[in-house]
Amino acid sequence: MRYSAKVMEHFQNTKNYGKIDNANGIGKVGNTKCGDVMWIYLKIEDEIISDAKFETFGCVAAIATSSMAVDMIKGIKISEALELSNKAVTEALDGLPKEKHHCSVLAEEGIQAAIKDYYSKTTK
Amino acid sequence: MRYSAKVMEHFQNTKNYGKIDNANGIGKVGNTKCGDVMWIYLKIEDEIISDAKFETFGCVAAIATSSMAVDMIKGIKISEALELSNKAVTEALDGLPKEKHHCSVLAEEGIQAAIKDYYSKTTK
Amino acid sequence: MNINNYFDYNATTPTDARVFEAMEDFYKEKFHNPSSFYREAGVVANEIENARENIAKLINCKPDEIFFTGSGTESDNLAIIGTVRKLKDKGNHIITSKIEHPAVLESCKYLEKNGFEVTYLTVDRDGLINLEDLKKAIKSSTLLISIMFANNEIGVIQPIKEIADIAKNNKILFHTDAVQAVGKLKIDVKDLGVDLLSLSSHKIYGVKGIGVLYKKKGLRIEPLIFGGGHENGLRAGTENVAGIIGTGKAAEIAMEEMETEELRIKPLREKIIKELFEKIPELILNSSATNCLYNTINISIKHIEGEAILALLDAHGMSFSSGSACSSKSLDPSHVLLAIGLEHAEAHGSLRISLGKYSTEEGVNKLIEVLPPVVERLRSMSPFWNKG
Amino acid sequence: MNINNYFDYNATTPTDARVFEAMEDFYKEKFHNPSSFYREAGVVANEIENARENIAKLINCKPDEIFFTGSGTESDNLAIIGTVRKLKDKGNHIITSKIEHPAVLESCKYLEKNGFEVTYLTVDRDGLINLEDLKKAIKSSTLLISIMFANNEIGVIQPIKEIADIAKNNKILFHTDAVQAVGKLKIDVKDLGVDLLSLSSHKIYGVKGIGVLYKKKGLRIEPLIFGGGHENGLRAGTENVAGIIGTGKAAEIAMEEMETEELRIKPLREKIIKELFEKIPELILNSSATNCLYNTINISIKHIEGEAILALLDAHGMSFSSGSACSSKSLDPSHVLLAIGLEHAEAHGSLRISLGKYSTEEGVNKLIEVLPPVVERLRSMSPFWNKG
Ligand SMILES: Cc1ncc(COP(=O)(O)O)c(C=O)c1O
Ligand SMILES: Cc1ncc(COP(=O)(O)O)c(C=O)c1O
Repeated sequence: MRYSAKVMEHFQNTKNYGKIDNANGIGKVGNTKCGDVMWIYLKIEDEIISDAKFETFGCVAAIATSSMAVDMIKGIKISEALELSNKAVTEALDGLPKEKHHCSVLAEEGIQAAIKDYYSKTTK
Repeated sequence: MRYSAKVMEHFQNTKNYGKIDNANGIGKVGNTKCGDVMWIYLKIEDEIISDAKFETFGCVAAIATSSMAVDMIKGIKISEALELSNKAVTEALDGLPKEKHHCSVLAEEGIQAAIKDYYSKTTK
Repeated sequence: MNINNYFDYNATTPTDARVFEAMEDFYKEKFHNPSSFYREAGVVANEIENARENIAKLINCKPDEIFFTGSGTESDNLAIIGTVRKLKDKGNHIITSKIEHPAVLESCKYLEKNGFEVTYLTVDRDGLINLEDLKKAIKSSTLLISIMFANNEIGVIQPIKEIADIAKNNKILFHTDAVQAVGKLKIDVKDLGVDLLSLSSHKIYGVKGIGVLYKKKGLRIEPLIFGGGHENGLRAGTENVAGIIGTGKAAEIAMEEMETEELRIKPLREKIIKELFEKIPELILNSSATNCLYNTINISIKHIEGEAILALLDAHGMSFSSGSACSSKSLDPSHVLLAIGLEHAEAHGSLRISLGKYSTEEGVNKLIEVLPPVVERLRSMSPFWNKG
Repeated sequence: MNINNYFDYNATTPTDARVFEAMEDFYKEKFHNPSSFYREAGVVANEIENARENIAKLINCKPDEIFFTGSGTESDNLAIIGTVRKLKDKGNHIITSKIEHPAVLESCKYLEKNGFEVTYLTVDRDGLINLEDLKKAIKSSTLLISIMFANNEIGVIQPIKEIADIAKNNKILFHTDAVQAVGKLKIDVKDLGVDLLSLSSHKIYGVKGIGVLYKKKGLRIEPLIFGGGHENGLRAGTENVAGIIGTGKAAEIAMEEMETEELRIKPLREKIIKELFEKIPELILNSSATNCLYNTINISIKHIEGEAILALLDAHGMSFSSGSACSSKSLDPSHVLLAIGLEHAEAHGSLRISLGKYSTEEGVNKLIEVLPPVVERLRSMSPFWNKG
């Protein structure tokens, strides 16, 4: 199998998916043309990400990276979440096939987009 | 096997080979470049071929056609022997592979050359 | 693995046990080089000719019109590249379709880089080419038409006889990639009037590594591989003897069993379509309802992606393929699904179900049971699915 | 057939029983297409990579420098045609030798018809090329040197490292057809410095229908067959999985057993030469006494013709080959034997004895017993033999 056991584990048993009804930061990245779309929902309280979920249209790697990324930012500070790199996500998944690299980039972008959305809403 | 049973039989059990010491007609045809040389020895008495032998450097088909041709002209009249065609030899051998056609032609030529040799000697 | 759960017969088929049995001795006692002189080699050479005859019977041609290659892909390449190179003084134009296999499309692209011109015909929602388009595409420089018999992804069957007629009327050669059609459909190259036809052993319960090219007698094309005069000078290299023998056996079996297999498989296909469409909302049927291989189903499952579907099915031990980009090596989803007019997202979310000799009711029931919850789970993760 | 009586290992070798065993499951349980998505396909893909690794070890390269093709012939074609087509803007000249296999010679002849220029180096009585001739043949337009490692007919081994050095010094690529050398000689492509090397599975107790091309990393050549991206884009077509697995196993076995086999076979070869020359007058040894494969003997038996010899030996159940025109399909005898300076008649009367894994003392004794009367009988029919 070309995916690591960790990837498959996150793909098959992911639980962080779905909407957050009162999310105050939502990031929408990717496009259907390339086959991967990620929506990241954040609930941020006192600069802390108290809840995070995702909705993903995409392949195994897209779903696993969304799941892992969301897992990694739950309960941490925004400033820390902004520093989460695609590399860190990939490593946490014990690696990704080369041609799936863009999925981890998408997860990073999704989180950044959601945080940006939060700031754009709260600073208004 | 690409040769008929008849060809193999004549190749393996040929007996008409060797020189005839007092041959009065000898035909030498073919060349080593192409890989087939036939020498036909005839002993002719009263226009009848009383004995015939061959020596052949060549492949299975060359040896079998020499053997068969010599067999077919033993004891017959010169005039009849002159009519022996390569086709008749080939048929008597139950056919030859296409690319071995030239061997039967060689046998016909060998006999004609030997008879010509006989005439050139006797008419001198 | 459980063969009941294999739904990817268009990707490859298992070697029939009788085919394996027929080959076995050619790895053991009968290992001789068929070009050699001795008796044992002659036996091997004869067996190759028997295999050739069996394949000739399957498509109704003469044995000396059958040439063995190393794959269906090689047969396609040889037919196309070999033909137009031979005829290059007479023209430079090729007509093919947008939904051909990469073996055809990439051959054409290579030729485009080398001075040839290629027209890629569009297809309709069913995947059918338009015969009027074909006629219009013909130029005085057209050397070859190459249109596949049946498509590997959506199963659409083209009007081969009509295409052959058009080719003949315009004195153009006609090649058909029949890799997916042979062994499933009754094919008579003489009746159809095709000049060149490709098939592949591993799609008809033979073996991987053997393709066949039918080349009409008298037609001269350029080889791709030069050397000893094997295959009547058309494809040099010591023959894959066991593979050829196995392919001959596979052809013989296909002749005998093709019709009863069709009768057995058709209802399984119908059942799958009926039940999936009942149980799963928002499906698109990509395989033609009227001109389709009886073993092939292609659906798009809206709002989710194909590789993810394959992965969850794989976790159930079930094997399928998809036209999603992720299951291939490119970034674009299936060129075939895009050509019949699907949106990118729909093409990414496709599932190909292809049935075959060892497909059973039991396997089909499992598919019908397993797929709906798989779809439901992935849709529940999808931003596009209205969980309303 | 009795394997003791097989003396034609250079024509083909039997599949090793362990190779067959390794392949068997890939016709049965593991039939999946390695390009497919599911687990079972991944297993097959991994096994292919294992096979690649075993072959890489045999010639000391990296696995990603190994490419599978459909025959040794195809590997030769791909190496030569693929290289010069890729480099055609930089030159058009190829250097090879007169004693190459038809796979190389016919590729070159094809290229000559398509704008390339080829120098065919002559060889000496042993079959060796002259390195000074090689240097002189190099032009600014030279793209490729292709010189075989060991000759299939006479077994002569060329100075590959020296040739590679000359190529490198002149910035020319170097391909070697090592079909007869691999599995017999220890080969280290890195140490030798070759850029491309061909081998064939059925010459190393593997299977017919699989060739291998070693292509040095970074070197770009044009494919011959286009389609799906198999073999890293160099050779499209669904992989002959079982054949590849078998070839990997054959390579593994060759690694282990090559040296002991050499020790076992060498004395058999020596015994044959010694005894035949003692028992049969007017023989010519065509295989080099100093630079020859340890399994190959080539003799000319003066005054008689090769096919006739083969036929009588065949009647004893013994299998050999000959350079006679009659045992091939052309009218000329072996181009190799003519190139080393034999007369036509001598070339027609040649016999190749090639030994291998299942050669035994018993078989050798039978050969020594059977050949002299066979020769005597044919000579007794020959006009050139002085029966005096
Ligand atoms: C329609 C079609 N053409 C060509 C091929 C290529 O055949 P092969 O896999 O033998 O190279 C395939 C199968 O992959 C196919 O489905
Ligand atoms: C030296 C040499 N090169 C190339 C080949 C061709 O290999 P294959 O038989 O696999 O096509 C052979 C064997 O026939 C050979 O002996």
